[in-house]
Amino acid sequence: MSFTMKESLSAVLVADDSAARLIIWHVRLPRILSGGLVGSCLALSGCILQGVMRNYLASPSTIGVTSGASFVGYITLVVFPSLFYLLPIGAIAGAFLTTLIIYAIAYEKGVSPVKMILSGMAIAAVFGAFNDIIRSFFPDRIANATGFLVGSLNGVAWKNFSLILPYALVGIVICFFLPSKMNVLMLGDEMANALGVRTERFRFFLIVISSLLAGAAISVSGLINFVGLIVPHIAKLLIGSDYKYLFPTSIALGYSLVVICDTLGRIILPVGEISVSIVISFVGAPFFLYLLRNKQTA
Amino acid sequence: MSFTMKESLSAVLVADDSAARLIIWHVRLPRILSGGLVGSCLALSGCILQGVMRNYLASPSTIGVTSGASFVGYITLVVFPSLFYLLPIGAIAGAFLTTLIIYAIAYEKGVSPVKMILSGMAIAAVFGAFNDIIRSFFPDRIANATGFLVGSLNGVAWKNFSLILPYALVGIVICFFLPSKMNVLMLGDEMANALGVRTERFRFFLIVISSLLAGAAISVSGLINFVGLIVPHIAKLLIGSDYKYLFPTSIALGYSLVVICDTLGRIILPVGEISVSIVISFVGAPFFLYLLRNKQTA
Amino acid sequence: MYFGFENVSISYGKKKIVQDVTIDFPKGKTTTIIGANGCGKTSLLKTISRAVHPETGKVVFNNRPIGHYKPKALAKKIAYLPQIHESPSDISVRTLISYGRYPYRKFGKGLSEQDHEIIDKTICLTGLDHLQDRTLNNLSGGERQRAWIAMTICQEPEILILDEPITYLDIGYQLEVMELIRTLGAQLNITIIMVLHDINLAARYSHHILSIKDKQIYACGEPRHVITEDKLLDIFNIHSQIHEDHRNTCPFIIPEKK
Amino acid sequence: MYFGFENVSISYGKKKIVQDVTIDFPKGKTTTIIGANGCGKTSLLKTISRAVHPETGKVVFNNRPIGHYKPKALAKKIAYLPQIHESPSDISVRTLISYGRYPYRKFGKGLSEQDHEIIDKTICLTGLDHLQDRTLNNLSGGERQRAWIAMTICQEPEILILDEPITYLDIGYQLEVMELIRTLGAQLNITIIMVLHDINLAARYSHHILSIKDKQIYACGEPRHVITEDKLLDIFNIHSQIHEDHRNTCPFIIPEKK
Amino acid sequence: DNVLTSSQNNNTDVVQSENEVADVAEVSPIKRQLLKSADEVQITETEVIFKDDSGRDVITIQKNPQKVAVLYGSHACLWKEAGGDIKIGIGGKGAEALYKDQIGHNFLEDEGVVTIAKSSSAKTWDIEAILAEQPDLIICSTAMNGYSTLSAPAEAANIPVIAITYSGVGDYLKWFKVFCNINSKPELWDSIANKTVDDIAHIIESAPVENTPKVLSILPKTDAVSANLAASDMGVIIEQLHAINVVDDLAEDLSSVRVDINLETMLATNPDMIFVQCIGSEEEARELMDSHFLDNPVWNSLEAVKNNKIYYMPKRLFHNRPNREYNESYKMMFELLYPEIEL
Ligand SMILES: Nc1ncnc2c1ncn2[C@@H]1O[C@H](COP(=O)(O)OP(=O)(O)OP(=O)(O)O)[C@@H](O)[C@H]1O
Ligand SMILES: Nc1ncnc2c1ncn2[C@@H]1O[C@H](COP(=O)(O)OP(=O)(O)OP(=O)(O)O)[C@@H](O)[C@H]1O
Ligand SMILES: [Mg+2]
Ligand SMILES: [Mg+2]
Repeated sequence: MSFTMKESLSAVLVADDSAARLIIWHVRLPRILSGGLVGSCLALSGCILQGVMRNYLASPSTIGVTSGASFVGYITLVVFPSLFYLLPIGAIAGAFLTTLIIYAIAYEKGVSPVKMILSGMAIAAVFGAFNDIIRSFFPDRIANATGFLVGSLNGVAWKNFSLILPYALVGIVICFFLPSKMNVLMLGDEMANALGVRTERFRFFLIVISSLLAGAAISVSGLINFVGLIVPHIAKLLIGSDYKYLFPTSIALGYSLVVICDTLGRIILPVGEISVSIVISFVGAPFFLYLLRNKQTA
Repeated sequence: MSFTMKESLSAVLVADDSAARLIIWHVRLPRILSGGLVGSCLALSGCILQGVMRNYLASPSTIGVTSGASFVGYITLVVFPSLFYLLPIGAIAGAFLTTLIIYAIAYEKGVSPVKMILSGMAIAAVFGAFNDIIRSFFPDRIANATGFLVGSLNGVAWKNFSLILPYALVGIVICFFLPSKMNVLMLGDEMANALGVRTERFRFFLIVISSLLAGAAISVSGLINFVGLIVPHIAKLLIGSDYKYLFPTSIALGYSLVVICDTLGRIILPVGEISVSIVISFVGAPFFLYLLRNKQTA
Repeated sequence: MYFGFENVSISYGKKKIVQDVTIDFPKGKTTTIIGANGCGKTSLLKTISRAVHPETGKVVFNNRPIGHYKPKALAKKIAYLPQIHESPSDISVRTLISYGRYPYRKFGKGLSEQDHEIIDKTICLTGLDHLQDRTLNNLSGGERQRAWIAMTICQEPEILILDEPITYLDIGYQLEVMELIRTLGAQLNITIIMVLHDINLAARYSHHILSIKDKQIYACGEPRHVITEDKLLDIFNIHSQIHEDHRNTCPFIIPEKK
Repeated sequence: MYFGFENVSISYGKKKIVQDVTIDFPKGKTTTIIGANGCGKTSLLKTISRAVHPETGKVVFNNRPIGHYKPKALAKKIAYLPQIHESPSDISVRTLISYGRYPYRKFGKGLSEQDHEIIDKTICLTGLDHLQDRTLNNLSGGERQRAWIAMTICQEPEILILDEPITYLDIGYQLEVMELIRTLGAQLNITIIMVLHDINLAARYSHHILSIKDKQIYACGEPRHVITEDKLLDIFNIHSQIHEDHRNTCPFIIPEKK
Repeated sequence: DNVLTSSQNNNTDVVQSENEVADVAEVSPIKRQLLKSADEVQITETEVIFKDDSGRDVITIQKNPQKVAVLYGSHACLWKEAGGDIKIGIGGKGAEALYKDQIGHNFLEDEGVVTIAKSSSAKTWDIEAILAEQPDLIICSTAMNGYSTLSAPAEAANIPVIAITYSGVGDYLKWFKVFCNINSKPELWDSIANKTVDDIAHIIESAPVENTPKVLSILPKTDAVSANLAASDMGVIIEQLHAINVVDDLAEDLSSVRVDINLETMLATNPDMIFVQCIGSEEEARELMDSHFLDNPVWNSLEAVKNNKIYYMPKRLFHNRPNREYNESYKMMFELLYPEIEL
């Protein structure tokens, strides 16, 4: 449906019963706003993790956050379907708890990123297996829940926006206050320690933050893994690895990529829509490949 | 079902119509033999890739091989369901073609492992999106193909064995002839060049081999991602990073892990069975975590 | 004690590296640690950056164990350049140097006017003017090493700890770095502690030389007292001709095989 | 031409590093390349290992461009130790050294009796006996460097190329490595080409010294002819006292700041 | 016994051909259409010849198998309805509920059927257990890798396999005909299927062609709501009853069964009625709908919602294959669409 500029403006400002108000205010606006924030949170989460883990393949899914969130999501949906309204909180809690478990496993006089990522992969496999088991044993119900695996912003409303907003604000705070500390961390633990960073504590803080960011995003949109992995790389290819620029670029790119792709997915079919995660893969991947081929990599 | 020693022996040697012959010769034996080889091929593939890519997260799925194979598998099952018998060849071809595409993208005066893995992730995302699209638009037919995503050895027959055998033999040849070359490659390209290895050519060879190994395994069992990622790490934790020992250990561990887990999955339930990929996650992941916690990592 | 080790022992697993070492580094002086490969020089310095935890004993600064200081407060006083350091490849020399100002940054504030001045001064001091906008991966080994040294100097420390700082440098820059260190030491009264393998430069630019052998401090004192034929034989298992460098008023040696 | 560069130019992107360099390294002699940081020493050597492709010109061995040889055949003749090398952390010193035998391996065969003998001999020569079963990540920087040198020696090359081989070594081992190199050169008639920053060791252990400046070969010849006050001023921008080391019959220098 | 069977067979063949002759004369095009697939099945004295969904050209199955394995819940119900006996089957909550619902009892327990898995997914079958029972016919679904998993071992053991994909009443009629004839009970086909076909044809014929309601049929999932298009089971019924499926016009070029849709489209098309397909219980479907639309002003502004015309369609008739109750599905839909018309 398309509206004139005037209709749109009045839809945002005036709370009447018009179709424009209904659609623009209640459907489109929360969707665009929360979708963008989902993108920003995922991109920021991936950006932080790739730095902290010193591995360009790190992303929320590599440290098990995604699988923790989706596992709790599954359990909620399949075993206690009447508690569906707890899903968002469940996903965030799942992400957070998984992170703590993995941290505990990998910890031993400081945490080694290698161990942490590998533990994350192992835990993810276990959760994945649980999900598979659930799927085999509750095949009917789970048909409901498979949607969780393909991220989509359909039906996202103001309540989702208010759920993700605080996390997005945290992200902005990080953007403003942490780049220099992050840059210093990239010089290696010894150098960073010598410059006054409590590396162990800072790393823990970052991991927790990024798991919360990812958990919040997943709870709103389901899995859009690709954003957390690829957006930080695109940002890096575009503006280099100084976090002063890398954080804001990732956030902005994550925001716009999700909003643009979601809009495409909404209008591309005559009826119905294509999930944002699918469109992102089709749009983002070739763009990324183009950059990768034509720019120097780190 | 259990058989006496004598029954089993005669089942293997005498081609009669007995139940023992039917079950042991036609069902169990090909399943155990091919299952083991699937494990070996995946483990070897992962082991090679982790070395060549210099990334401990590399595995057949990181360079897009898995998604290439499963994409072709999907297409076969969904668009030309009557050609399902071409699936194994399709999966191998898909794995191989994807590898070539990614190689071409990442190539530019020699291939950079970073670029290659990142391209692999991007291509994997595109294929994954295609698969999602297919899943949304042919939901009924796809019920055929979802099974592909949870690896299982149920129904594996002699024809599958003869499909994977040549690849397994290639693996053995690699085990015997390449460890020293591989070790030298690990010293870095410059050093390896100076020692007489044509690094670029050797790396291409290894990548192709490992994609074929993974493709063959996937075509028999569907996705058992975890083996390719975790077995090489377990092997490394157990015996260090000298490929003279690492190759055979990976192959042996891959073989036994799959056979043991498949057997467990077959007998653990009073009725029915659990897919090998699920059992592997439950058995392999904790074992891996235990090792990770109690041994020094590379 | 101004700054030093108090009864420090270090082990890796069961392997003892140094045992019960006590050193008080004299304030405002340059002390060079020498010793054979693997004798534990780097390990000792790593206890200062807390990359290695001493088995017993402690590192003391101004009579308090360094663990009692806030990390940033300590980082304003003590700068440390490890022997081997990783670098993000695509940042510019200037950016790397600016990281030295990290301990001075206020939460949420960027670099101040003053920070930029100090960075400029350091770049000038270390002769990196023409390289300041190049990224690290485009530099030669020696150029990169100078950028790192510049970063630590930029920290304006009271104590500067350098582990083999002139590795990879050509002789011109070696001399320049040593001169720089001497200047900093003399003008700003900075206490300098470094590890060097070049005995001649050590003798010429240090107030004190400290040598380690068999898990212990073997000798410690003015260059003239440590750089003797006997002692060098003990420490490095080499003979040597010891001459006098009259111009620089210090001994210099020509090492000879056994 | 036995071995050397023929009209080699190297650039990175638009940046010219060396231009039209021709060098013929004399057979069986030791040639040391000196020059300021970033003058292109490493880049030149990298054209030999084909890590860098010359823009024009070629590297020649026995009158044929090295590209015409099979890589393994070349590896039996020319060994090369890069300035910076990565190491898998958990292999033992002995294993690392054994990799030097790679070019000699027959397809599918393990190490021969003879290979093991050569490895033992090399370990003995390089004084690594007590470290041979330790893994690389447990070694000090200097110990590790020696293991790498041992590996190249194990290659039994006719030409040995070393880029700053004594970086990280203590003076005892520096001397030992240089003596080893001299012995290898003299006894086995190996042609040695290396980059050193230590002018004194270069003067003492080289037959020829080659210096690079401004993209060109600046001076080339016997140490006595290259190591002069004027030339050092030109190359490194330092003054120097040049003395005579009578015992080793070579010049030695004491560098002085400008 | 044998003699009796064969004479019955003869009998059927005659009846059949008579039927066919009669069909040509008087059967309406609607009925013709419904019976299209079923008519392709050939029946001889001892065999039933047809095409299944495994990709094989044709398959020929001997009549009167003694030991049959049916590895998919709704196929099992259809087999039972066609007078067959099951010796090997699958259990699990979903399947058992289906058996109770459609056959009236859980025959697994009641008849001592060997259960080889708790779901229809081939990943969880115990192939050894199936073969060990040495069945002489296996019926499975092409879904969940059923056929591809089973084909090789069954071939080795010389057991014929029928692989089925079925949706819609046409498929029902085809498979019911195949099953009845394999079981040598063509009279069941006559009595049950003919009634179903007649009923459905009658219902379709009774549907008005003009001024029919605009409807939307949806399937709520956890994070999205899909609209059933013309190709879906419910979409077919809606179309045959001449109601206007509001998404069909928009989706002419889409060959898929359903698409995710958003509130914007719902508001734009503003259907008169909304049918909700329930995967699980109605309870669960209501919860899901609430999770999407509770207190949503856009939803509440829809005509169908304002007029309270949201219908939760019973799982039995509109999600599972209702088999012989297909006429009930049509009937229920008809009554909802055209409450003013008496059938
Ligand atoms: N990959 C590269 N890309 C661009 N420029 C490079 C690259 N590698 C080296 N350089 C530049 O080329 C020049 C020569 O570098 P090279 O490493 O050959 O110097 P060098 O003589 O070995 O110096 P050092 O004594 O410090 O080792 C330097 O200025 C360096 O900045
Ligand atoms: N992480 C470690 N684990 C076990 N042993 C270690 C570790 N790090 C160093 N060592 C050993 O401890 C000893 C001291 O090492 P250290 O690096 O302190 O020596 P160093 O005096 O700095 O030597 P160099 O002059 O070569 O730099 C060496 O024998 C080394 O092998
Ligand atoms: Mg050291
Ligand atoms: Mg160099």
